[in-house]
Parts: sequence; structure tokens; C-alpha cells
Amino acid sequence: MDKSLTMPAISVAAGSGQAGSRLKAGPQGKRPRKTLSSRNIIVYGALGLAALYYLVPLYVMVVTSLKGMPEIRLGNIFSPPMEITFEPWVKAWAQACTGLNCDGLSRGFWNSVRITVPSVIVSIAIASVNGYALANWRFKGSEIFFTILIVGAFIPYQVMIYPIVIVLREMGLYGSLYGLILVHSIFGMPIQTLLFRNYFVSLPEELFKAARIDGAGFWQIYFRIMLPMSLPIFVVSMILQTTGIWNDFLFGVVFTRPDTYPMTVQLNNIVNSVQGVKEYNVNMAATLLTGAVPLIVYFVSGRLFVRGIAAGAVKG
Amino acid sequence: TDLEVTHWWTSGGEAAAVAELAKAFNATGNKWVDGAIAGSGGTARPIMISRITGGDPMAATQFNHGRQAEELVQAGLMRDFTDLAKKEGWDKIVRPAGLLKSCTFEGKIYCVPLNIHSWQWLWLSNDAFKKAGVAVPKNWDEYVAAAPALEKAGIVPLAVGGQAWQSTGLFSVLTVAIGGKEIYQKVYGDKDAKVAAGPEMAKVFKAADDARKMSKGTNVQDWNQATNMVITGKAGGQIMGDWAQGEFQLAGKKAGVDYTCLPGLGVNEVISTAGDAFYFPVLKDAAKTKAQEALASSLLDAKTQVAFNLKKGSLPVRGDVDLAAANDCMKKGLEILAKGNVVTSTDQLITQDTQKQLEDLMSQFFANTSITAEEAQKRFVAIFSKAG
Amino acid sequence: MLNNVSARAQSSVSIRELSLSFGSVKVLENLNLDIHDGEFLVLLGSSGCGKSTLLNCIAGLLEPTEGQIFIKDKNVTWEEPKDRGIGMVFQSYALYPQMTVEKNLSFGLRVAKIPKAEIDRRVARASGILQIEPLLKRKPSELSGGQRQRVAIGRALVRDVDVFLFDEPLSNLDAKLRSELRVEIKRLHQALKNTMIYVTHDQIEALTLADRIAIMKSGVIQQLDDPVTIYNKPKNRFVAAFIGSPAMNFLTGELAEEGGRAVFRTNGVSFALDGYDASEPLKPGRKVTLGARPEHIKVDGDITGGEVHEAIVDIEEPMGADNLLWLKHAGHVMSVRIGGARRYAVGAKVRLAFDMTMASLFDAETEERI
Amino acid sequence: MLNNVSARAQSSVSIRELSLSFGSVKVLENLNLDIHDGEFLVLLGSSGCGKSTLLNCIAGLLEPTEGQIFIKDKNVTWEEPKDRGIGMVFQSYALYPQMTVEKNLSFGLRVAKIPKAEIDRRVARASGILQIEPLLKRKPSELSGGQRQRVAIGRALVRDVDVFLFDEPLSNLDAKLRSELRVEIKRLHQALKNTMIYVTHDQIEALTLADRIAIMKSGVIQQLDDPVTIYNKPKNRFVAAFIGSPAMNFLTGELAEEGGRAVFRTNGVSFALDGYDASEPLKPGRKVTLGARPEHIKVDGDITGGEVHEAIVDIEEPMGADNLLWLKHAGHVMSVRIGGARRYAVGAKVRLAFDMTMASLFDAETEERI
Amino acid sequence: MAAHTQPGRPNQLFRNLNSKIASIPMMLTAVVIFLGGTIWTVVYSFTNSKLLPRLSFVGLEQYERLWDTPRWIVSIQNLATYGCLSLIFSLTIGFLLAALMDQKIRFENTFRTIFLYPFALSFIVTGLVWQWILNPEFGVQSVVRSLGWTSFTFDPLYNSDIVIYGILIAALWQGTGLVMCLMLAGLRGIDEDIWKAARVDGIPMWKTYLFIIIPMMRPVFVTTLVIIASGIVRIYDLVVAQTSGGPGIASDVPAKYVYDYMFFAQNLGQGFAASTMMLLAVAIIIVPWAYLEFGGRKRG
Ligand SMILES: Nc1ncnc2c1ncn2[C@@H]1O[C@H](COP(=O)(O)OP(=O)(O)OP(=O)(O)O)[C@@H](O)[C@H]1O
Ligand SMILES: Nc1ncnc2c1ncn2[C@@H]1O[C@H](COP(=O)(O)OP(=O)(O)OP(=O)(O)O)[C@@H](O)[C@H]1O
Ligand SMILES: [Mg+2]
Ligand SMILES: [Mg+2]
Repeated sequence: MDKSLTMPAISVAAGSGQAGSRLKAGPQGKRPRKTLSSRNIIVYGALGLAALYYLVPLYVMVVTSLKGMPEIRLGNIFSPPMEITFEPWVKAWAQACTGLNCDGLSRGFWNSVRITVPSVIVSIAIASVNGYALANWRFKGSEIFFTILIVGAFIPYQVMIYPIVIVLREMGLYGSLYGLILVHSIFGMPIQTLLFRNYFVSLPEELFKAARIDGAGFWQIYFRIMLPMSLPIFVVSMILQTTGIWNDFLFGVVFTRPDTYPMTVQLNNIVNSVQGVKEYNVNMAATLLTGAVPLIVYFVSGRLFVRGIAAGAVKG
Repeated sequence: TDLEVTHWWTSGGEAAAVAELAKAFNATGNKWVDGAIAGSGGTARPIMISRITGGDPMAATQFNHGRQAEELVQAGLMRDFTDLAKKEGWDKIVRPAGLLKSCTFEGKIYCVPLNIHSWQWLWLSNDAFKKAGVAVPKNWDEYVAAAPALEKAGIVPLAVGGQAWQSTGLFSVLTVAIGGKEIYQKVYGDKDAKVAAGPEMAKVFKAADDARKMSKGTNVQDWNQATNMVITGKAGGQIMGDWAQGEFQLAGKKAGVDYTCLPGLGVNEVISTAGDAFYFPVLKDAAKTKAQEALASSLLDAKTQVAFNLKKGSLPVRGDVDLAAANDCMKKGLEILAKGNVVTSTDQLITQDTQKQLEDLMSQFFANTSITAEEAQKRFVAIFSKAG
Repeated sequence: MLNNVSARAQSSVSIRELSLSFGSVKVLENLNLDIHDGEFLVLLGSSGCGKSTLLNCIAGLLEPTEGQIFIKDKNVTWEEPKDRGIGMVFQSYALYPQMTVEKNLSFGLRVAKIPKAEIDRRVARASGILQIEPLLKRKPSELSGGQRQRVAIGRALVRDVDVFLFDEPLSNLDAKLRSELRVEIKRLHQALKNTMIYVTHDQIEALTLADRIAIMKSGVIQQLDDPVTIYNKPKNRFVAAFIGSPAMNFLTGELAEEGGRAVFRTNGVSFALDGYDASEPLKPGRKVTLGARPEHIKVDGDITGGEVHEAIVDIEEPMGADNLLWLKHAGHVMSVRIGGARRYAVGAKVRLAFDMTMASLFDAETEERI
Repeated sequence: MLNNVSARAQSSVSIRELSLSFGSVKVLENLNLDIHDGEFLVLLGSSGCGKSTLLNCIAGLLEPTEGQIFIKDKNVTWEEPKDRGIGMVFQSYALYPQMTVEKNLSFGLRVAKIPKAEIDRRVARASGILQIEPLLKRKPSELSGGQRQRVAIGRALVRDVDVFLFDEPLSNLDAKLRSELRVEIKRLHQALKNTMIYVTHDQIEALTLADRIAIMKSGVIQQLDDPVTIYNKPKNRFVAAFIGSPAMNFLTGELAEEGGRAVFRTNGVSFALDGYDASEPLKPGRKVTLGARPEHIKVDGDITGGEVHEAIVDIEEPMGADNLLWLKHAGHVMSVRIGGARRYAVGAKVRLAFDMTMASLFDAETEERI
Repeated sequence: MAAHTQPGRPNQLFRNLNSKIASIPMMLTAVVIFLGGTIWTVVYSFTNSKLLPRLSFVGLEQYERLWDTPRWIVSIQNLATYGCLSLIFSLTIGFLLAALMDQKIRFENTFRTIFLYPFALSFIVTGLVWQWILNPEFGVQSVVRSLGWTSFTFDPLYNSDIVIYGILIAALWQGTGLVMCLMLAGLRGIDEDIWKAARVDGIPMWKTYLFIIIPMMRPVFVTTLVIIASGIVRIYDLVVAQTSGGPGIASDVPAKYVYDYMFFAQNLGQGFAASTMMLLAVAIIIVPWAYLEFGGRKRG
């Protein structure tokens, strides 16, 4: 560091006049830092490398989806498209065939919306009430149920298909939208309940006591006191459920019928219905289209997500 | 009436063939609602079974001939078509008779056979051999001999897709071709562990080892991608069922000119009679139940049979239809069929459970060169000694 | 335990044989307590002694394991909190963060479906008393700590109840605000005259506010008396040590007789016990602890009588209005409070004398006052 | 700002023209401060005034925007904290939770590669001084609050440094422990004689511990003086109100002349200012505030001289050793401190007189002391 | 206190009734689905059910066969390898990224979004993309080769020995963002004073992280561990999408074995036996922990 450069003129003046300043010669103020300090190089270098690893697949997807098939066969996957074509996107959205149906993903999109919206609402509603009961209104045995629930989070979904099929059949809900909503609520319950429980536990208990003295009952406290305070955790939970349910394939395919197949099933059909060569560009476009909704959700509300996680999720 | 039909025919040729079925059914005034599930029977079957057992069945669904739907029939979930069969005289038109037999359970008929598929085909790319400077082989041994030349020309000698059923099917083809009809019948049919462990089978495993070496570098998953390698000359050949023909056709290739087909690998001209059949779950809705019958008859209709099988590349289940439009390869198949050189397909002989175990063995064998042919045979024997 | 049965008739809150355990931990055990109508009772005790637990039992927020609770002679042991006729104020204010002050105040009333006009009247009255009218439209996050606590008190006020429960309402405030609000609560009690039960571990609050103080230690009430008695005649050593700041000085020694007078002897030095108000004969040889508050030890010019000893200044702690001297004498260090203007150097010699009329003697074994 | 340049030579810590802003928020501005060798300096101020920020600047944990910091006459403005020769104790203890007390004490030394024997010596010494030897093998979670704070002090102690920085070290402790540890810190300072800078917002701590107190308000030092001066001659109204508990009474009014004597007149009542030690002439008509501490207002028997007025008891707050009377007079309410044994009924009439030698007058505009 | 009529303790069943009613969905799910489903599975694992569940018991036959099956052994080994590596790398990478993000850097939001977005994508999508990138004919290998290193080989998905690492790369890409988020939240929750104390003590940054901060973040690590571990045990979609368990059976995992045998091989009994083994392993690890974490402890 060249001191003569970093010392402002004022310190020179300090030597001449008593009134000017009480500063002595030597370092003052902020320590000068090079923008290219080794620390910065390491930090930003590492972050940059990591970012590259995370971004490359997205780049490949986008680039590939904009290329024509001949170009894909020739070039490498990282080269930018020589000729941008939106054909694959159109095809993926509206023309790709599965069996006899050649309307691409478009049909699945609305099915996915129809499945995701009520499933998210119902599962969050159930989980938040559960979490609230577990945090504030414990009763004998509530922890045992909760423990079972948490262990349930580790059970592979495939294992549970048969029992669930039987249960839904007995309830007469098999194949209906209600059945699917129920399934999503069930499998979202462990993690969601855990999130809500931890969040409600972290709220001051005295608030709950005050409301009880004010005469509010179970539901009044939930709706009028707890709910308005739970925005962060609702955001987290909503994001997790939306992406989880939107991305679900297994339940979507097992518990619906072809006319209500969600987008992921269409995607699987498009990607796996190989007609001659694999149309990678169409596959990538379809993939991007399918992932668009959760991606947008994350891009828009990622900040809230992190804040919400900090607000309640990490507390054991 | 709208009938939902589920199946796993999603490749180009298959889809075109299904369109024929739909056309024929729609002509009866009903509507075919297509429920295709991509990704082969492995993905599709659990879904179909879940829906049938879950009480929300489709109107009709594809299964392979054989033992796949046995228990559903047993459980009374499938519709009995004996009456319709009698009326339309299916026993007279369906050929070979074994096909209808595998639809029969306790004397009642529960499915409609749709086509005959045979596994025993070797598809060779004429272009590839030209490029490698060797003659198109006439049988398996010539083919193995030509492999080094193909390799030198940068061509994969034998395309084998990564999916397990492909290598398993390939092995059964080798068994019939190298081992012969009796050995095949003893091993797959009678589950004779001694034969399975015998020298004849060892030869088959030796051939499988060759096939494994020849297939190195395929790097594709789906069967039709492998077929595509043959079509484009990237691979010398592929052992695959006659459904591969649909792909050649769709690509505008001509049998004998662009590609060569060798039934029974050119060694033992025998074909197995596997195939697809449609099952009809029991429905509550009367109108749909009625429409199921319309669908069943339309499937066996002579015109449908021709149109469908031409597109699919398989053989019709009716002996009385005119297949003038068939190409060389198909005609070869018809001839063999007419000669009665048939074996029962593995689907009918072994359970899905055994099939899956075989697949595990074969896919591992083809993927992993550290497993020797002897080792594989030992495990093969173990599977059959327990198979039911 | 401490009150006779006749008091029950006029008592506002009665606790009978109350026990409470969390799992295997017994927090309260066989606790009895009668609180008179209009009384200001302070529960004082160190952290974790069960004060809040007791208060929560009274409020109905915790279920007792055993025992009964009466409010206004009605057995409320199993009543819901809202039906007990109580209002409660919490340390953390516990205001509903998403509601305005007005909504906070009226929430309970709205839940109870009280007519709009009545709600408005009560809110107006409470906010008038607490002078929070200008804040009614604000949210809690826009208020200062003192204002928040005032709103919290208001929330109890609008409930129009007979018994107010306070759980360390001033602990989260800084010293200045604390003393301000303390005065306000005292005024409030003088104006409303309802029963108040007030939990704190701040003895200044206890002494200034209470009609009676209940001093608790691990779930047991040690002494229940008016502040003056508690301060001057502590029942046992725990109470004596707990109350008073700077704390009472304790000298361990034994009783003796010298020249016909009872004396307290420690490390070879004797202090005459003339004027000590003993509740039992002072038998020589008994091991005892002498307790003397810093303001009851006189030094130099303040000495008006009694035996004079000489001590050395160890540390001096000037606290503005007062000055706290730590004196070394006879192997003991004791603190003495003198006027803020009088200063001593460390190491200086001073004369000291005990005011035995204000001192306390405790049995060394039982720690009870003699 | 307050000290002349000549003091610089013997100063242990010097702060020159220090400014610090967080973004656009200026927290400290042109702050100057010289702390003598071995001095115990207390930084006192309300929450958010920048005390911690200043301390963190000295420690090197925050970078000043402008200005310089000298420790032992070495410019350390750009030094790393570890190289400044300071030790620091935090309010939250900031112990490393998973290490034993011994590890906590020695971790910094081990990282600095100090020989094992030396580490042991220092840990033994520090734990000896603080009497935490029995705790050495425990983890922080197994310690009480007071013990934790002792360990935190120990961690600063083992560093063998010249300057100790304390950031509200006792705020998280209860009143009793606080006063105990206060005495210990005072003893520690007397024993070690190194420079200590101590941040607090508790005035009792400030008054008892400090050699000098710097009172801060929004980043500016209001007064830097020894405790007695701060208490008795506050530079301005802020300092006067901030120091002293119960707080000083303020009466707004104006100066006047009556019969040749300067008087303070409020609401039609006059108080003679005889004996008031003014720094400038008391011009009649000037709007002023009269400040009198509760112990400097005498009632009834205590009155030794001065003008006597009559007042009415509004509230009485007995605090054990003392009794605080709130008296109404001339439209003001003022608090008066009397002995704990003297009691008054609410509404009783009392006579009161101001001790003007101890009072303060502030200009109503500038709020500076006159 | 006989003088007072003691109104009896109200019926315990009706205390807190609303809470119990509101918890019915949770209780039903826990008992009927998770507990009932598990018991059902275990019971049927002792039968020789084929396509449909049938109560014809065959004792331990299914288990004997299970442990005789090379594919099951491979699955277990794969899961163990994948699980260990995935745990180690997720936690390490997640923590390192969080630590870097915690250095008061610029563009923090941008970086966070970049690291987190893969989490929004399903395993199916993740598997497809990485299959594509790792494809030796189009992907990394061919690109590097076209740059001149013609002998460069990087084909994890087509090499039995390293295929599990190929899956790991994709799994880490998808999951570390969330771990980073959790860790970051944990780091932000650590008392500033600890950092200051460490700086005053002269402890270098990396040592502070290693010896002080990480041990303090135990609760965060536990939460993260639960999330990662439950994902590991259940891994299925990714393998299917990326390799279908291939080449051969080299990248097989237990969940896939279960699925294949239940639905493809139509041997429910075998599938249930494999499920039961998985559940058993989960139970041994999780139940004691879950009980300690949520069962025994009181509020907060
Ligand atoms: N929910 C609970 N489960 C188990 N123990 C508890 C519970 N609540 C309180 N305790 C224990 O009961 C005892 C008394 O707690 P309580 O809150 O009544 O103390 P306190 O006197 O109010 O203390 P503080 O002054 O700190 O508020 C403590 O030892 C505490 O650990
Ligand atoms: N990192 C920061 N960014 C922005 N503002 C800050 C930051 N740290 C402190 N401040 C602000 O600087 C001011 C001084 O804060 P500081 O912590 O020094 O106060 P303090 O006197 O120590 O208060 P307390 O007694 O509450 O500890 C406060 O107004 C605070 O809001
Ligand atoms: Mg409490
Ligand atoms: Mg601070």
C-alpha cells in the first residue's frame, strides 16, 4: 500500500495548524482494501465456480431447446445455437405426441394447475392446524403421533402405493381429484407439520396465553392470532408444496386417469415416446416448460423462502 | 360411448398402428380415448394394475399374452368374453390356437389376442457391412466373424439397448437359435435345471458372451434407438423382435435392399409366438360394457388386423387374412408360421417374477464384462431351479 | 398454611393445597394462600422458584395436579381462563402484533360478543386511565416499550375484572421507565381498588407496590407479610438475604454471655446484643448468624450509641445519593451505607457500631429467626 | 473535545476525530476521547446511542469511517483485533459452547502457538483470580450465568493485555449477582490496575465502578467527568435526568429577583436560590428548569434551613432502607427520599425545603447548566 | 379441604377437545397410513403374494431369497455409497457455500437464486438434463475431446464402476441449494458476539468455523440431516430418469428394487420383504432419534 496515496490532504494540513485536526500522521479511517484482495479472489472465485456448476444445466437446456435437430447432432451441447428456432417449444407445448394424443404439454398444464392449487391449499391447511395443535395445545399422545409422522417421512413412496390404493378404494375416492389431493396432503404432512410446529413453538407462548385469557378458543386463536403472524412459514410451506406437488410424477400417474394427467406425466410420455431419434430439443423445451412454474415461484419468492426458513424451519 | 384404452405403444410405428385400431373402433360409432403411457410395460403395468385394483378401471388395456394378468382374472376383475367368442367363432379364426388358449382361464375366455410377435430376428444394416467391406452375413457365425471388420470401420457390430428386457430377449433368441427348440423347451418350459446347466446351454452362453463383446459402445437405452443405429448404419445389426420392422418401414427403408432380416439368426428358422392381447376390466356402466364388446370384435376384425399389423410389423392372429401388402421379412415370418416351426413364447412359459430375475441377470451380464459366461450360467441355473 | 380459616370469607383469591408437577419435577407443593379483596399481593422470589407457575395456575393456563383455586369464593379450579374474572399482563407484553392498539384492547370483548357501544365505552375508559388515546390507531411495533406495557395493562383493564395478574410486567423495561410505570401501577391500584397479584424478582418493586409480599423459594412460600415486617423482621435467613439492596451482612458466630449481657461472639470479638428484640431466650453457646443491613451499621459520625469497633475500608462504591463502604473487621467483610457526600480512601480506619434494635439473629442450623 | 492535548502522552487509549456511519446512518461523529493508563472508564448512555459501536471500534471489530485510534501510543487504526493488546467481555458471554471452560480460556493462546507451560500458567492464574478452578472441566451450558460471565472475563484475562473492554457484561444477570460481580470487577481492577473501558446503561454500575464516566447521547459524549461531578454538577439536563435513581425532579419556571435575592419562580411560587453555585449571572426573566434530586429535598424534621413550603403526599413508595414520597406542590409532583422508617399517609401535609447548594439550574432552551 | 365441595376433575378425554378434533387428520394419517401401511407391508412380506396381495404365509422365504439376490446386494451397496457420499458432500458443499455467502458479499441474492433454483426442478428433469450432459457422445466427454484431448473419457453413466457418482453429481446439483439455505439460516442465527470474541482471540476464520461455529450449529445440522437422509432413502426418480438402474444393475437402489419386484415382476411378497428391510433400517436409525427430538422433550 502506498501511504502517500491513501492519506488524504487533511493530514498534511494537520501538521501545520493546531486548529485543523487532532489527528496524527499514520493510518486513519477505513483500512484501504484492494478490490482484488486474495480474500475476494477466493470468495468470488469459489462462488463463481459453484454458480457455473449450477447454471450449466440450465444453459444447456435453454440452448438445446433453441437448436434444430441437425445442429444438435453435429455440434456440442455447449455451443450457442447458430440458428434460433422456437419450433421445439411449439412442438413441446402443443404438438408432441403420446400414443394418439398430439397436443403436447398444453393439456397437462391445466391439469397440473387443477391438481396443485387445491392440493397445496388443503395440505397446508391441515399441516398448519396440526403444527398449531402440536405446538400450543398438546394432549397426551400428541407427540407419539408426531413421531410416527416424522418417521413416515422416511418411507419410500413406492412402498405405500398399495396400502393407499386400498384405502382410497375403500373410501371410494380412487381416481378422483379428491383422492389425489388427499394423497398429496398425506405425504406432505410430515415435513409440513414439522415446519409449522417448529414455527409456532418459536412464537412467544405468552401471546397464546394472553389470547386464552381474552377468551379466544382453539379456532379463534388459530385464525385471528396465529395465522396473521405466520406469513413467513406459509411462504416456505407454500413454495415447498407447490414445487413438490407440481413436480410429482408417481402419484400423478397412479392416482389419476389420462384426461387428468398432470404435466409431469405428459413430460414423461413425451420424453419416453421416442419416435426414431430422440428429439432432444423438444425434450429440453418440454422440460423447461414443465419446470417453469416452480422456477418462477422460486425466482419470485426465493428471498421470502430464505427468510421463512430462518424464521422457523431450522430450529429443532 | 367413450372407452378409455391404456397401452404402452408410444414409438412411432406403434403409435401409427394404434391409430388404426382407434379408427376402426371409432367407425363403430364409439370413441377411442387414448391412454398411452410411455416407457414400456414396466412403467405402464403398475398404473394399470393400480387402477384396476383401485376400483377405477379403464375400459380396455393392453397386456402381453401369457401370465401377466392371470391373477386379475382370478380375482374376477376381468370381463369374461366366452359368449362373444362363441358367437364370432374365435376358436376358428385365431391361429395358432395357443394364443387363444393363453386367454383362457378355467374354460373361459378373458382376452382378445391382437397380434403375434416373434423375437427371433436379426436385423442387419446392408450399408454398414458395405462400409466395413464385408459381405452381409447369412447366419450368426458369419456375423460374429464380421464383427472385427465392423469395429474397425467405427461401427458398433451389435446394437443392444440398455433396457433389461432387450438383453433378456436376445438371450432367449440365442437359446432357440444356438441351442435349438428342444433345449429351449426343456429350459424355459420344463425349468429343467440339469439342461440349463448342461453343455448345450454353455454354448448359448458363449454366444451371449460374443454378443456382449459385439455390443460394446451401444450407449442407448430404448430399443428403437438401437434400431435407429441400424437404420442409420451406425450399428451392424440388432437382435430384436419383429416390431423393429415398423421402425424400418417408418424410416422408408426397404427389406432386402437397405436391410436384411434373418429369422432364427439364420441358424434355426423357428419363431416364438408372443404377442399382445387386450383385456377388458369389469365395468359398472352398462353402455360402456356394451361398447367393450364392440371394441373386442373390431380388434379381431380382418380389416383391422391387416391394417394394424402392417403398421406394427407384427403378424396377424388370424390365419385367414390376406397380407399381400406385407414385405419380404413379414412374408418369411408367415411362411415359418405356416410350417408350424413355432415355440411358445417366454411370456407364456415363465412368470413375470422369473422374467424379472432373468432380466436382472442378463442386464448385469451385458453391462459388466467382469461376469464370466460360466458364472452367469450358474446364476441362470439357480433362477430356474427355483422358478415356478 | 399461614392464614386462618376465618380470613376466607373476605378473600378474593384462595389457593388450597395446590400442587403442580411437570412430569417428575414438583414445582409447587401443597401451597396455601389467601388474598384479600382489594389487596396488592406481590409474589417475590428468585428465577425458577415457581412464581409464574403459580400465577398461571390462578389464571387457568396451567392445570394443577392437586388442590383447588377459589376466586371470589367460587371454585374455579377447572374453569376456562376467560371465565375466572381475571386479567393478566405479561412480561413480554404479548400484544397481538398484527392488530392496532384499539383492536388489541377490544379483541377479548369482541370474542365475547359484547355490544359495540359497550366495547367502545370500555376501551375509551381504559385508554383514558392509561393515557394511551393517541396511540389507539398504531400497531404494537410502532410503540415504545413503556407504551406497549401500558397497552398490555389496558387489555387487562377493559375486561372489567376483579383480579389482575401481573407476571413481571416491568422486567423488559429500562430502569427509568420501570420506576415510572411502577408509580403508575401503584396509582392504578389506588384508583381501581381491585385485587392485584404481581410477580417480580425485583425487590424494589415488591417493597414499593405491595400490601403484602409472599416470598417464595422452590415452590414454597417462606414468608407472607407486609413489606415493613419482611424488611425488618425476616422470618429466616433466606428472606433476610433476599430482601434489601445492598444485601444484608451476615456474620457467623455464637451466642455468649459477658458480664450478664447477651453478646454475639465471632472470631474472638464480641458484640453486645442490647436492644435486640428476640422471640426466644438467647441461650449462650448456640451457633447463630447475625444479620445487619448496611444502613443499620453506623460509622464514625453517625454513631449514636452501642459498642464501637474499629474497621478498615476495603472498597468504596459511590452510588450517587449513597456511598457503600465495604469494611473489614474480625475476619468479616461487611457493607455499610453512608451518605453520598462522605468519602473514604481504601485502607482508611473507621469506627463502626451495630444498631442491634434493627438486627436479626438466625439459628445456624434451622436458619430461622430467633 | 474535553481533554487537552498534553494528556495524550500518558494516555492508554486515545480516540481522535472518530466517525462511523452504517450506510447513511451516522452513529459516531468526530468523537475524541483520551483514557489514562490504569483508568476505569465507563461509557454510559441509553440504548442505541453508540456505546457498543465505539467499543467495537476500539477493539477493531468495526472499521471507523474517519479518524484514528491509539492504544499505548501506537496507531492501531488498521490493526487486527488480536494485535491491539485488548481483551473483551461480551454481554452474551460469547463462550464457545462446545468447549470446556479450560479450552475456552486457552483456545486463543493455543491458536497463537504459545508454549503449553505458559498457557497452563496463565489459565491457572486467571482461574485463580476469578475462583473458577472447580469449573475448569465443565462446559458453559453447565454453568450459571454468573459463572459464565466469570469465564468470559477469564478469557480476556489470559490474554495478558493492557486494555480490557467490557460491553454490558452484567446486563444478563439478576440483580443480586449483578451487584456481587460488580464488586468483583472493582476488586479485579484494583488488583490488576490496567485500563478498563466498560459499557453499561446501568447508572449504579457506572457510579460505583468508574474513575471517570463518559455519558453518551446519539453518538456524542455529553460529559466526561468523575462520578461525583457527574452526579452533582451535571453539564446539562440530559445528564442530570439520566443519572440518579429515583430520577431528579425538574420544575420549569423562570428566574426572578425578589428582595434583591435571585429566586426561581414557578406557577406563582418562588424558591430562593441562596447558595446556588452558578457559573454565570442569574439574569431575571430567563426561562430555566430547576433540578433537584430526591435526597436533596428535605421534609419536616430533616429541614435544616432554607425556605419552607407546604406540600401534599401523593404516593408513598417504601423501598426498605428508604421511603420515596411523591409530593404535590405548586402544580408539580416531585419525589423526595426519606428514611425507610418514616411513613406518611397519602394526602398528608408535609413541609419541604430545597437544598439549593446541591440543586441545578438549566437553561430552558439550550438545556445547559447555568 | 372437605369443607368445599370438590367438583371432580373433568373427563380427560374431553379436555382440549378441539385440539384433538383438529388433530384427527394427523392421527389418522399417522396411524392408518404410516403405521397401518407399514404393518400391512410387514405382514404381507411373509406371504407369497404375486400380483395381488394374498394371505398365504411362507415364513421367511422371501427374505432368504432377498438376501440371495445379487441385485439386492448391489442396491444396498449403492445406497450405502450414495448415501454416505451424498451426506458428506451435501453438508460440506452446502456449508461451504453458506459460509461463502455469509462473507457480506455483493450479489448475494443472485448467487442464492442460482444455487437454489435446481431445487425447484423435479428429479425427473434433473435426471434428464444430467443424462444429456454426461452422455459421452454429446456431453462433456465429446466437448473435451473436440478440444483436443481425444483420449479423454468421462462417461459415468455408461461405466458400471462409477455410475453411482454420475447420479451423485446430479443429486448434489439438485439438493445442495436447499442445504445451503438451511445452513445460511443457521449461520445467521449465530450470536455476532461469538465472531467478535473469536476475532479478539485471534482465531483464524477457518478455525472459527471448524471448532466453534459448526459445533454450535448442531440443530441446523440435525434438521438438514433429516431432510437429506429421508431423500437418500427414498431415492428413485433420479435413478430411473438418469440410468434406469443401468448399466445392467450397476446403479440400482432399494426403492427401485422394491418397485420393480412389486409391479414389474408381480411378486408383491418379494417387494414387501425388501420394503420391510428398508423400513427396518430406517426405524433403527430414526425412531430413537425422533423420540429424543420430539417425544421426550417438552415445549421449545
Ligand atoms: N413446561 C415446563 N416443563 C417442565 N418444567 C417447567 C415447565 N415450566 C416451568 N418449569 C420449571 O418449573 C420451575 C418454575 O418455573 P417458573 O416459570 O414458575 O419460575 P419463575 O419463578 O416464574 O421464574 P422466572 O423468574 O425466571 O420467571 C422451573 O424450575 C422451571 O424449570
Ligand atoms: N450493523 C449495523 N447496521 C446499521 N446500523 C447499526 C448497526 N449496528 C448498530 N447500528 C445502529 O447504530 C446505533 C448504535 O448502536 P450500538 O449497538 O452502538 O448501541 P448501544 O449504545 O450499544 O445500545 P445498547 O445499549 O442497546 O447495546 C443504533 O441506532 C443501531 O441501530
Ligand atoms: Mg416467570
Ligand atoms: Mg450495545
